[in-house]
Amino acid sequence: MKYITTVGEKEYKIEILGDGKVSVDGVEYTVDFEPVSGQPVFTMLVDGRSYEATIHQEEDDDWIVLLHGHRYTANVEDEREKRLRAAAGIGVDDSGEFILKAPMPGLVVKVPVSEGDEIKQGDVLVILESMKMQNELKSPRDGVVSRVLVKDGESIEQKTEMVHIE
Amino acid sequence: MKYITTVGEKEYKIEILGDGKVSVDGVEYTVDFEPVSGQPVFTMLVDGRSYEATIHQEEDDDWIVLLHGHRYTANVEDEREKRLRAAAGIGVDDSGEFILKAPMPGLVVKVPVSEGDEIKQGDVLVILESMKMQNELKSPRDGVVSRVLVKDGESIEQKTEMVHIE
Amino acid sequence: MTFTKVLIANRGEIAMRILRACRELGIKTVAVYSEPDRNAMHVRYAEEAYLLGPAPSNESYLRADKIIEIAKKSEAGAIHPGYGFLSENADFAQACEDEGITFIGPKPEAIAKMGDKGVARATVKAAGVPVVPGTETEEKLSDEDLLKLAPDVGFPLLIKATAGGGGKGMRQVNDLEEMPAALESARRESLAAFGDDNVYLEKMIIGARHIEIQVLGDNEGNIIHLGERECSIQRRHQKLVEESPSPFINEDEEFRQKMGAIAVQAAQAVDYVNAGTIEFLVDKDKNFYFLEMNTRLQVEHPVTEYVTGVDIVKEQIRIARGRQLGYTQKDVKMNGWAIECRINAEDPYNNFLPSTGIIQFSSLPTGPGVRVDTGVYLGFNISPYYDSLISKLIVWGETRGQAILRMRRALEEYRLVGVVTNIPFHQSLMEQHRFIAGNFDTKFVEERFSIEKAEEGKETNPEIAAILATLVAHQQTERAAHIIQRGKRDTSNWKWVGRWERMHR
Amino acid sequence: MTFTKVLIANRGEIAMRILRACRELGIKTVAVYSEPDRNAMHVRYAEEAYLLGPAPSNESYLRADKIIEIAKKSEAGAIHPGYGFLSENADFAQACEDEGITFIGPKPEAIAKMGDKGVARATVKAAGVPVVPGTETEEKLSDEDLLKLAPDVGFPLLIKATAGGGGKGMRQVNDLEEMPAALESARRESLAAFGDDNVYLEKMIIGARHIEIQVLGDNEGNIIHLGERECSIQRRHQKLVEESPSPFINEDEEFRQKMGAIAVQAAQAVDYVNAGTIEFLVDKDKNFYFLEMNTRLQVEHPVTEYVTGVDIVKEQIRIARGRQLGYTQKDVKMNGWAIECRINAEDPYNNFLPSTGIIQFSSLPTGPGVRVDTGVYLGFNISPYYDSLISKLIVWGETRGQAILRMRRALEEYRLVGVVTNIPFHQSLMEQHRFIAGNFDTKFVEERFSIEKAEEGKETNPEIAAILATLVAHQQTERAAHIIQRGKRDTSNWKWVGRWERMHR
Repeated sequence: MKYITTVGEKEYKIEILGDGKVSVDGVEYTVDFEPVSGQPVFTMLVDGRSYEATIHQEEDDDWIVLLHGHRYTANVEDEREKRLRAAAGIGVDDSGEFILKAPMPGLVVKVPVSEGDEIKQGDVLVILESMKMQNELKSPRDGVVSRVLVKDGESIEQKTEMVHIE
Repeated sequence: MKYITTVGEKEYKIEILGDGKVSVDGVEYTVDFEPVSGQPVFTMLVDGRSYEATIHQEEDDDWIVLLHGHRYTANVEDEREKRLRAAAGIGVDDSGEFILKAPMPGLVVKVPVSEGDEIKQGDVLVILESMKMQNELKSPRDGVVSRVLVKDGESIEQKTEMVHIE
Repeated sequence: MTFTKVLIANRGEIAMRILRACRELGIKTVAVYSEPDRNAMHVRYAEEAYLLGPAPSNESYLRADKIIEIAKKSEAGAIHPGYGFLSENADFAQACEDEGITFIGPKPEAIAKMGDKGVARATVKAAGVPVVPGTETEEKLSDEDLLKLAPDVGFPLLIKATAGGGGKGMRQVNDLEEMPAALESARRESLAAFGDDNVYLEKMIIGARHIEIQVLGDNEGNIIHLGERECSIQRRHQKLVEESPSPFINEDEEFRQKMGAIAVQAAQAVDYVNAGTIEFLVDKDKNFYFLEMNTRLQVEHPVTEYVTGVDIVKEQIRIARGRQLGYTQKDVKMNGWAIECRINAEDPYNNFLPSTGIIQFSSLPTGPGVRVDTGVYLGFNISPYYDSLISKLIVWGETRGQAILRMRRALEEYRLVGVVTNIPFHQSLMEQHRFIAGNFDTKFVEERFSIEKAEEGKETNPEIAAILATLVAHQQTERAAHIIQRGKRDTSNWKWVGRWERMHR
Repeated sequence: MTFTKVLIANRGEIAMRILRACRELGIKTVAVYSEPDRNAMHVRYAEEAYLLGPAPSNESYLRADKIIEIAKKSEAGAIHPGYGFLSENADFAQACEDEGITFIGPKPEAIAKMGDKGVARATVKAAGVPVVPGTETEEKLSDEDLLKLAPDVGFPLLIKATAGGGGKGMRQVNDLEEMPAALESARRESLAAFGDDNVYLEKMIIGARHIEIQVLGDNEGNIIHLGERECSIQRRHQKLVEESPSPFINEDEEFRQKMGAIAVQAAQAVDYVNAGTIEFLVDKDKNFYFLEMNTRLQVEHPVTEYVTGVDIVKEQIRIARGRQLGYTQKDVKMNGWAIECRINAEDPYNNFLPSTGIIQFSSLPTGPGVRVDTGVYLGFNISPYYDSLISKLIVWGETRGQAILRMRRALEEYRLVGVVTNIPFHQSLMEQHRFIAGNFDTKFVEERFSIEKAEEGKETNPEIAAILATLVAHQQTERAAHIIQRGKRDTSNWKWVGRWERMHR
């Protein structure tokens, strides 16, 4: 099986060759890979180097790899799927709408933006109180506020849509 | 559902009444019973008393309950099953053969008994070396050695039959 | 005062801490819990447990009436409030007293006096304790009064809520022009948080450290201190790392004893009984100023326990039972160095945004010199209802350097899946030069520390991460394909899962 | 002597202990493992890991040649042998030296001298150390010689293998008539275990305690002791509980220093370098006799670490790096009390029969004053190939009483499912009056302690156990009935299992 795996900015072409062999961008490695007792813990030996990582999948299908105190977010795609998807022109859509959803249930303390506002990356969109803390939720990019769906003092559930940015 | 549960020498008639109600030998209790996160750990509140126990099933179907540092072995039987079984005359067979099986893999150091020996409860039947220790395996009751299936110096697997007592 | 059963009016790690102390003293325990905490460790650990109500604190852990009712019903002779919730509520302490239940803490009067920051400042100042310069009055001041007094206090200054705590109702003001708006918002926030909009002014001490002194007092008027804790590593007035001793004081025993003696004076000023903490701001020249007194057990008490060998919670219970202090000031010696990292469900890469979720895997660090205080477990749901503290990781070393190295080791061993934690923040901090040198003030984390910057140049291994993720994803795909023919599925790697599944069906 | 990478030639908890010390010193690590240990903690924790061979020790952890080859290949400058396996093998220490690899332990000559019990006795006796009276010769003695010497030694006496350890090749003899048969079986056992059938005679000291002294020596000839450990709680010469200080010595500092000084003399007699332990038998009148020297790290070293604050493993590594001792005798102070319980996979209700199996659930005690050293984890297979030690539970308290109460608390918190453990034995012991009074000798467990008797009259709750078992069985039956209509099954209680299952498919 061939996969395209993206970690950060970098893409790796990874092929599972069987018999403990893996090729990464054409270089072959012998890996001794084992899940540990059905836990989300994995051990891998490569050339005597020992790697232990916890690995789990996020809801958006990315894999979170915690390895030696560093957190990596990895996107793994079947090469064939990816090719098909690219051909169909899906994905790579940077111009679309960004929707800020509540990362946790809480109380909306303040919405410092209004519909029509021009905003910059890093501007605070919503202040949400949860776990006894006030949390500033910021915009990941420049844009215009197209919709504001919550108001000050409102109690909301996790994943409630709060603000749309276009 | 009605059950007959035996702990040690004592038998309890337990009926699950639903809605958190349980009757034990005719006395009704309200129990708040919860497994803890899919682990073999259980919590139960009865009249404000809090009980936490680990509970798992042995291969012979008995339940091992570890509660406040004490180990209980409980046999739980469906009342109907038990009645049927009793009617068919199964079980309660103290006169049958006892077979000593290896509780773990190991090396037979010595078999101090021979076929035909009369033995008493507590007599050593086999000395088995395992985990760097020599372990004396004793007879649970009086009887006569009917078969000896292992010999000194033999390496055996777990559950190997070693000695029969009649 | 002679009780043999204690009700613990709290949850989480601190409930566990108190339960353990009771267990070691042979005292029976009663837990209380909110609906989502039914399976919590403290419920399972206590001898008795009673439901308080739904998740929100004001319907459960803040229900003083219900807690007292449960104490009476279960015949608990004493209540330990832990920290937070009702721990600094003078009315609750008074209600306990009225019902003949021992409140394991100070007298209601001491709580009330120290709870009003204005009264507290005036009280300790009268007792000869230096306070941060500011508006020296117990009376309520109008905006007009405050605008007049501000230039005398000097800029920059802080507006603070007299009923305050945890940074709420607090505003930094750099000049007179900013004052009116800042006053308005501080009052509004204070009113919302504490039902009281009274505020006062305090001069900003630049480059200050937050150093606090642990005190213990018994019913016979003996008060001792257990040395200091350094708590300058904080973010938005939330402590993140604490240590004892303070690297700023370290071997200056004279300075330690001077601060300690002043702290004891402050406690004496309110006839203090039981465990409490005097917080100070300390400037570069070793001038120190009373900030406030916490009239309860602190989150960070374990670092003091590690270096002094004194079990503060057991000592609290002994004092509440009417015993004399088990120690004189001379008995208290600090040995080695202890550091605590608060492990929070917060994302250090995303503005410390709190995280919620179910703990899917947890493996705690163990071995020499490591202590973990926690109330969470595999399957526990980190909910938005309570604070984000997952656990406290405390280490001891013979020297500060050894303690830091041990903390690095312990952080590396800690495994938690299911919720985002601030462990990477602590890991970066423990490698940061200024932290290692002990060279930081209370603004350090906000102004001088960035995890992204700290991690720059750190050796990473994205290729290995990529291989690992791919292998796990690959295996998942293979398993999905196999799942139809269940009987035949590959048993080598997944043997355990099979066992586990059988066990639970 | 300047190494930056260490190979750990061991497994289980002691491999983890050494790995942690290396990690805290910034030293790189190399693990070695047998086939069934592929997923063991020490393999995952180390920076590098190499396979030795199949499960049996002589094909894996005893393969000196392979271990040295791996050390060379991985450029490890030193080898730490832990305890057991190759730790007291003089040839292995010599082979390391020959290959330019630092052996973290004493010189081969010291190992060899102390390894032959006859030579050891003669050597220390010559240095003025009292030995248990017996056959005082380094030569091999025939049965005839021994039968002649026996009456001089006096009955009861012990026949012991000169190559011995762990109780193998040891026989108690009460009179001359028993001698020939006992000699024969002792020689046979010794030959089988050590490849050597030489034996000697030692007088039995009645009512003796086993008390040992930890020593540390550096390359410059400085040798200090770290006080004593009480190890009289044993069964078939296997230690089960250790503590420091010894309740028999306690506040008799003069006696402690006397034993300590004699222990240092014994170590000096073989130019001892690194960590070692001198074991003594102590009779009621405080006469003490050299028993043997263990030329390695002991299982029970943590109790000494807890009370002295000295990290013995780090100190071993520093010494091996050629550093001077970090302490003088005067620096060593004992503070408080530490107790260790060895948690073994053994059934205390069934003649301590070893148990094997997969750990299905594990929850370690935590909180103040508790340390757990272990190499097992959820899913680990306790196999018959290695010893039955699951973990070491060590607690500290200000006094012995507090340490015992804390140990009770910690034992109660410990949860292990999947393998039978001796935790109930320790729980009974910690409540036994003679143990609490410190009134026991090495025969105590075998002759005076029975778990069944200890549990008589203890409050039990069979009815609650019956209800619990019935509810679990009932739920299992219900689930079995539901499993056909999978999509619909009850999700309230079993939500988690569902999540868990999804996660792993």
